[in-house]
Amino acid sequence: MDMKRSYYEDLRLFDTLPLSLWLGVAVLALAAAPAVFGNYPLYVIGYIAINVIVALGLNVLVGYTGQISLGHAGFFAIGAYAVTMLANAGLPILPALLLAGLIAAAFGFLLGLPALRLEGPYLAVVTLGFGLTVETIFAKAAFFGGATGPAVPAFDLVLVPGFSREQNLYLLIVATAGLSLLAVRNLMHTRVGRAFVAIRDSDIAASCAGVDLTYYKTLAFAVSAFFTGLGGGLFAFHLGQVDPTTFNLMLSILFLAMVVIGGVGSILGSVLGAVVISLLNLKLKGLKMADFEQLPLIGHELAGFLGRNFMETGMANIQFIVYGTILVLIMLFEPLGLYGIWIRTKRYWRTWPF
Amino acid sequence: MLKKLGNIAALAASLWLPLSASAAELTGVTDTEIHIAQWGPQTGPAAPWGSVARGTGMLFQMINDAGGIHGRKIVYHMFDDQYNPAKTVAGVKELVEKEPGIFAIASGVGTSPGLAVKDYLMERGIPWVGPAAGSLHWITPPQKALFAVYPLYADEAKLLVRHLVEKEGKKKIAIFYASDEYGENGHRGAVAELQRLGLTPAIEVSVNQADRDLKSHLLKLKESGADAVLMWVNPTHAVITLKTAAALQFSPQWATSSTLSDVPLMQTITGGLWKNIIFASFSELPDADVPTVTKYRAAFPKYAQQGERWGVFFMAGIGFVEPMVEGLRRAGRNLTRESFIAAMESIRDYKGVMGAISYGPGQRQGQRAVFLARTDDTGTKVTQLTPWTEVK
Amino acid sequence: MEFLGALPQVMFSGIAAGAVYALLALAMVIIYRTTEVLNFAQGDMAMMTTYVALAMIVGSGLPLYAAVPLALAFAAGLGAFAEFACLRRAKEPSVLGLIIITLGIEMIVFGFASWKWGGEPRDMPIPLSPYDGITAGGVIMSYLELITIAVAALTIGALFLFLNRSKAGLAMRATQQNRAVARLMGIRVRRVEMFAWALAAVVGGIAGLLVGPATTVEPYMMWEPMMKGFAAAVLGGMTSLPGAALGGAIIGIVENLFGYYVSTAFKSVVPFAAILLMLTVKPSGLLARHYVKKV
Amino acid sequence: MSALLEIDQIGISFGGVKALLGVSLAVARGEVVALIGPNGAGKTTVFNCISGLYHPQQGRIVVDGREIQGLRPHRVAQLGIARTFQNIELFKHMSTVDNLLLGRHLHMRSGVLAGMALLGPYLPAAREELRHRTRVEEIIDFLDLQAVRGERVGNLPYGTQKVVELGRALAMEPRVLLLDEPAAGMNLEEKQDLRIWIQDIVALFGVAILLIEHDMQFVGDLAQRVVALNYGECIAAGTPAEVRAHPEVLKAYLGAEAVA
Amino acid sequence: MTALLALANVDTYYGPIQALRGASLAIDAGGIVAVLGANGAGKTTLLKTVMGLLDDQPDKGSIDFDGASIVGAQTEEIARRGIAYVPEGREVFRELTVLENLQAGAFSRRDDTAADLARMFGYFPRLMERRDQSAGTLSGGEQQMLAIARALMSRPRLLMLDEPSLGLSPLLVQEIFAILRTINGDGVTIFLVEQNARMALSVADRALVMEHGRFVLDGSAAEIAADPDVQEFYLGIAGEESVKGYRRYRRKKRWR
Repeated sequence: MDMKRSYYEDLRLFDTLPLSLWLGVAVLALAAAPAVFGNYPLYVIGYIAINVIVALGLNVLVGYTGQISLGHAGFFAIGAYAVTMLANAGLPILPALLLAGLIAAAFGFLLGLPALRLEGPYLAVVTLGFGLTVETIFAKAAFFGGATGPAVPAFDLVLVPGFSREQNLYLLIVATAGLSLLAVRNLMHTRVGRAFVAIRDSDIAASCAGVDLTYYKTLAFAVSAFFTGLGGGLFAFHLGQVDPTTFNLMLSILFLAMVVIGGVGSILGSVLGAVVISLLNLKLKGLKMADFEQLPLIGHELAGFLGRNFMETGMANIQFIVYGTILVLIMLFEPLGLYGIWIRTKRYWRTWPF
Repeated sequence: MLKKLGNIAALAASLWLPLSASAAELTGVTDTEIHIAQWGPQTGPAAPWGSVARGTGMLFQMINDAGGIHGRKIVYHMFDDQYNPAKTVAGVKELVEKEPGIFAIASGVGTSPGLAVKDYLMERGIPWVGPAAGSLHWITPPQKALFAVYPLYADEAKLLVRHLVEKEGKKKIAIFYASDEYGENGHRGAVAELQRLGLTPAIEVSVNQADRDLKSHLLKLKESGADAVLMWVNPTHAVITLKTAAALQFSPQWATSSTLSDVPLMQTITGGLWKNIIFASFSELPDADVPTVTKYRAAFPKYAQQGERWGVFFMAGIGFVEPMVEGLRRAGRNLTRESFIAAMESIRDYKGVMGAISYGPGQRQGQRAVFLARTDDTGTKVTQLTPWTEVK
Repeated sequence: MEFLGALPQVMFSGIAAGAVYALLALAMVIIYRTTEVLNFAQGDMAMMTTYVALAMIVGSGLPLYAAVPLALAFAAGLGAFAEFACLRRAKEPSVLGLIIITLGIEMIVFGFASWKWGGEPRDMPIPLSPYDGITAGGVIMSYLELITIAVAALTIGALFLFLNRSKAGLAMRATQQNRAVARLMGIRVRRVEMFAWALAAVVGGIAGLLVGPATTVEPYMMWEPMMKGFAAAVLGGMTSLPGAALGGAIIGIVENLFGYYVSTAFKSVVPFAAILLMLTVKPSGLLARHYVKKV
Repeated sequence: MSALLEIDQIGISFGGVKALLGVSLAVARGEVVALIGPNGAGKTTVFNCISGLYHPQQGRIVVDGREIQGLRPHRVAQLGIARTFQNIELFKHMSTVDNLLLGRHLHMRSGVLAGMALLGPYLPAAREELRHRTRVEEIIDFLDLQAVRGERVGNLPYGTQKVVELGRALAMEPRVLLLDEPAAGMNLEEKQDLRIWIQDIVALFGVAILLIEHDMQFVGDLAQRVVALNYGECIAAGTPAEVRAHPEVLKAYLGAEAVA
Repeated sequence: MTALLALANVDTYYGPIQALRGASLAIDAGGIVAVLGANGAGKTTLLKTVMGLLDDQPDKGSIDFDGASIVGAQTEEIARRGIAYVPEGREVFRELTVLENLQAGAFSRRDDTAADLARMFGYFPRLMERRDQSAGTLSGGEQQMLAIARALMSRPRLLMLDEPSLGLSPLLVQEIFAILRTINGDGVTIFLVEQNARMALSVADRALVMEHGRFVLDGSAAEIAADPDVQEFYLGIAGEESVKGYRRYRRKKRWR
């Protein structure tokens, strides 16, 4: 098993050859996508990639440092608004994005201060309040464009000459997601990330080992907010709109669900969680009466029963039932989330067919 | 092992990402079909507005049953976006880029979802008729392919204020508005009109979307001594407003927008408090005995899904799209987006269930007129206060 | 003078609103104390209860006094079922995992109610005119508000007595503190937990039945009260029943004072600012003890 | 002899309950001092005061001439004070190596940006990681932890966890080592291993060790001096034999059995 | 006569680790039985297995209490059949008062508990003084007393204790063991698990030694105390102990 020849191999990104190969294939496929796909798949991948960035950021806080946040939509909004307003003020897009992340990080730092002594439900309420406050302030202040938000400037960054705006934007989003993945993964393997995890497991021991709790807890908030803000900034261009009501509690909960469903404290989990929740979000559709009619044997009876007892106009709501059931089932059968399923699948394949 | 995983991954990918490399122009028109799309929230908090999109569906069904338009049936792609712009964009892009594409967008509920796809549609020249929101965004600046029907919220507010001051003799008018685009537009229009009349609002109170406890709002309105309140909120807030006002024994003259013009609904959900309300209406009343309305009302039981209600929003879903159908008819058998837009521009004073609608080169706001009406003391009978009126 | 003239009225309005928050806070506290689950489905379970009552009144023509107990019985069943079918099945649950499970339950309940009854708002008929009330010292108090406050107070009192005086209450408190040891005492903790969920669903359901007539009945009717209830529970300390009641009242009063005297625009977020301030002083909430981990 | 760690008349009370009343003791470089006393006597409280978890209301704590009472724990750690805990406070979800590397936290420098940028073995953060990894491996060899190097420590047996905790404290390269019941729950064999290690640590690194322990034999074998506490007060101090024979100690702690 | 508690070939797993390997044991009503063993020998697992506190365990084997199998029964049902268990580390209900703790102990009973309360306060007068104090404020020794009294409130026929001496000063340990004697005299069978072998042997009638999940010695307390291995490994009775210990250490190093 342990065939490593130097300690660096523990730090290396891809510890096995097949993994490196597969990651290479994935990178190539993502890079080639704009040449092959139309706008819509690029939009979906972009949406997923943005959520991957946010899930990574939130996982730094929730998974690795063990703090809960019900207010990350707030950082997401700050990122989106900051990018929009900076770009409107004439800043080029890349510096605007970076700056937006940093502004979000600054707010993360501020929120981290009162959060220092809080945990569990207490922290949940404070972060919840933060998210709502951000949403309300953006919606109310004329400076921020009021109820419809400021107009988002056209995305004019050209990464590959000859590509359309959508293709360039796609590349920027996916590249940012890739870099974020690397950055978070590396961070977690070095001194700062270790301190985050240590705080989660035992803050007392960490502080007695020289970890400054105040600094690292607020730092975790700031790092988490940075990535979330970055995601928000990309989202502003991706959707072409910043509407304050988009950044509501539901969005914060969605982010949290990504992290938990994916697997708390796991990089791969963040990716899987973001992919699954994003796809559920975009792809889940309600059923129609005809879908029931088509069922063999019981179809007609069932449709009749449903017609008598339920609103046909409300049938689209079945998607909520499906969504909720999926969340419950994943958590019931795999508390480690999709990451846990992944581990098991890997184990299963390794010993297959025995 | 890796191969198997790879296969699974490829399979999964193919499910979600249908290869649509064909960059050929998809127009959504075939020899026998015209593909038309609409989004509308069928689930979530905004679900009550979803009946607009279902109303459109009934209109198309009726047209198809009557033989379609110039030999083509309308294929209606309605999807649920939950009033979430990210989903609206995904749904529209998917439909537009999938064979055989989308010819035009019918209606589409909400300012925010509409704004999210507006540029995308306009860049591709995809016609869009009758967005279901009375927003200025659709016509500033006018877009070649975007034809608005819904009268501006601000115009409704102006008419109501004018009526309150000039006909009802009200002096102190308070404005109670939702803090969204709809509320802000109504608020702005009302303030402008009051200013024109040399008045200032007695008080301006905004209400957040999520609030369900409106006691302090109502106390403020009451304390202002207003004798009339312009109420620019959604139906739920209207109910809470009236119930809270009753509890506080506050009874001004209420005046409200076409969004709340569904009298039977409002009467039911307020528990009978929808009395003596002045409201603006952008369409004929659903129970009006005019031929444009009765033909749909008669057809309703046959086409509507179980659980549907013949109300203003459902009917508006018909009304917003009637001009599009008219445009399709005028464009003739040789249907292209160009010919359709030209046909739309030729529409003058078209009268369906909405007010009169006219377009022209450079004119994209089809309907400007609304009328005012009032419920009686029992809340069941409606009397029209003004004829169809345009704000000049 | 005129400025403060409305103060009693605003305070009364705040207490009436706070009564509902207090009930929802209590429901959350009951479940959190017993099973350490933050139940985000509480609000929608209450919504469902309200719809059931409405369906019995409007659909089946039952009188209110029959429909309400039946609806509450349904709530108890719903709560117990949620515990039995979902929460209990969780293997090695993490706090966050449990939260996600309750969110899943919330979605299922929301979807089911919207499917069954549609998204349009409805009216909850009660044999009480919204205009009726009494005026005392310039404060207008509607009967509905008075009933709301009275019902909340009675519920809180009864719960308090139940938990502190009855054997079942003792079992609940013991389970809350140490589940494994409670089992060693012969306490059937699974029943206790199921009972806690049922009890919480009933208390939340009462809140729903009080919110319904004052507003509208619709699928998302409890989202906002629920959020405030959660805030109230935390304000009071998350494990303390009197704390939850107090927290509810404070939040109701604070937001009404702010809404009336300052601005309605930020009314709904002001309680959170108040909580933030309070928690920086007392990180465990008003009436709960703060346990510092010992090493 | 000047002591490396000196505690001078510290006192602390919690909500009116006096936990410590003027406790004094001193530990010199290369010395092992044991703190004994019945449960609730305030032994762990003394440790918590030293490591900055509690801030004594009276008295001084001096390390190498510098007063440290009132400093926060990570500042205390920076001054070279490491500790273990009575009920094991390991980072359960991290591997043994990572636990020990966290012990190197103070000696490392790389921050967020350097950490994120770790790409090849030549970037500063990676170089630093590798350097400290070498140090950690030395400790792993010393404490015989090779077999559990990559295990999550939460899955290790109790006795091994105690050793990992000792390793983490050692990784900090402390000048003063505080051990809170290091032998509790260990069998005789493990206790003997532990004793040898502690003796080696003193001999090799010249640290000052302050130790809380109930096992009087263990204490007698290791400690040069013993301080006995009862109800927050020093009741005896001296060599293990002296303290064991002290009448106050017998009365409060060892009871009649030991007298017999 | 059937034994009060009988285990036969019990296997218990903690995840992948087997903690009990075919443990068999029979306890007759009446006496005090002590199990000695090093940390990790499986003593606590033994008690937890009996109480049904480990999910899906025991993996194999039978456990009978008073002639009826209790394998697979819920912990609370086992408790209701008459086994009381005082877990390691006391685990009182910290936020309940002393009196409420005792009432919780009597939860499964429907009859009047006043007499038993009086009896407990007789055993432990200090609890009487603190009856309205919350249990978290008690000292370690008082908490241990409360835990024992609470367990006795259910009128068990078998009282199982896990390390009652853990973390207590020798003086308190003596006090508590003396009370255990009294309780045993009042008719409660006691089964205890201890690392403090000397103390346990001084009070027990019968003792067993556990190593690696199975019993290796069984006999009267006196026999066990006289066993040379027990003397060396558990009682630490040996001259020049340090030197001997050092030798053992070297030997161990070599053999590994």
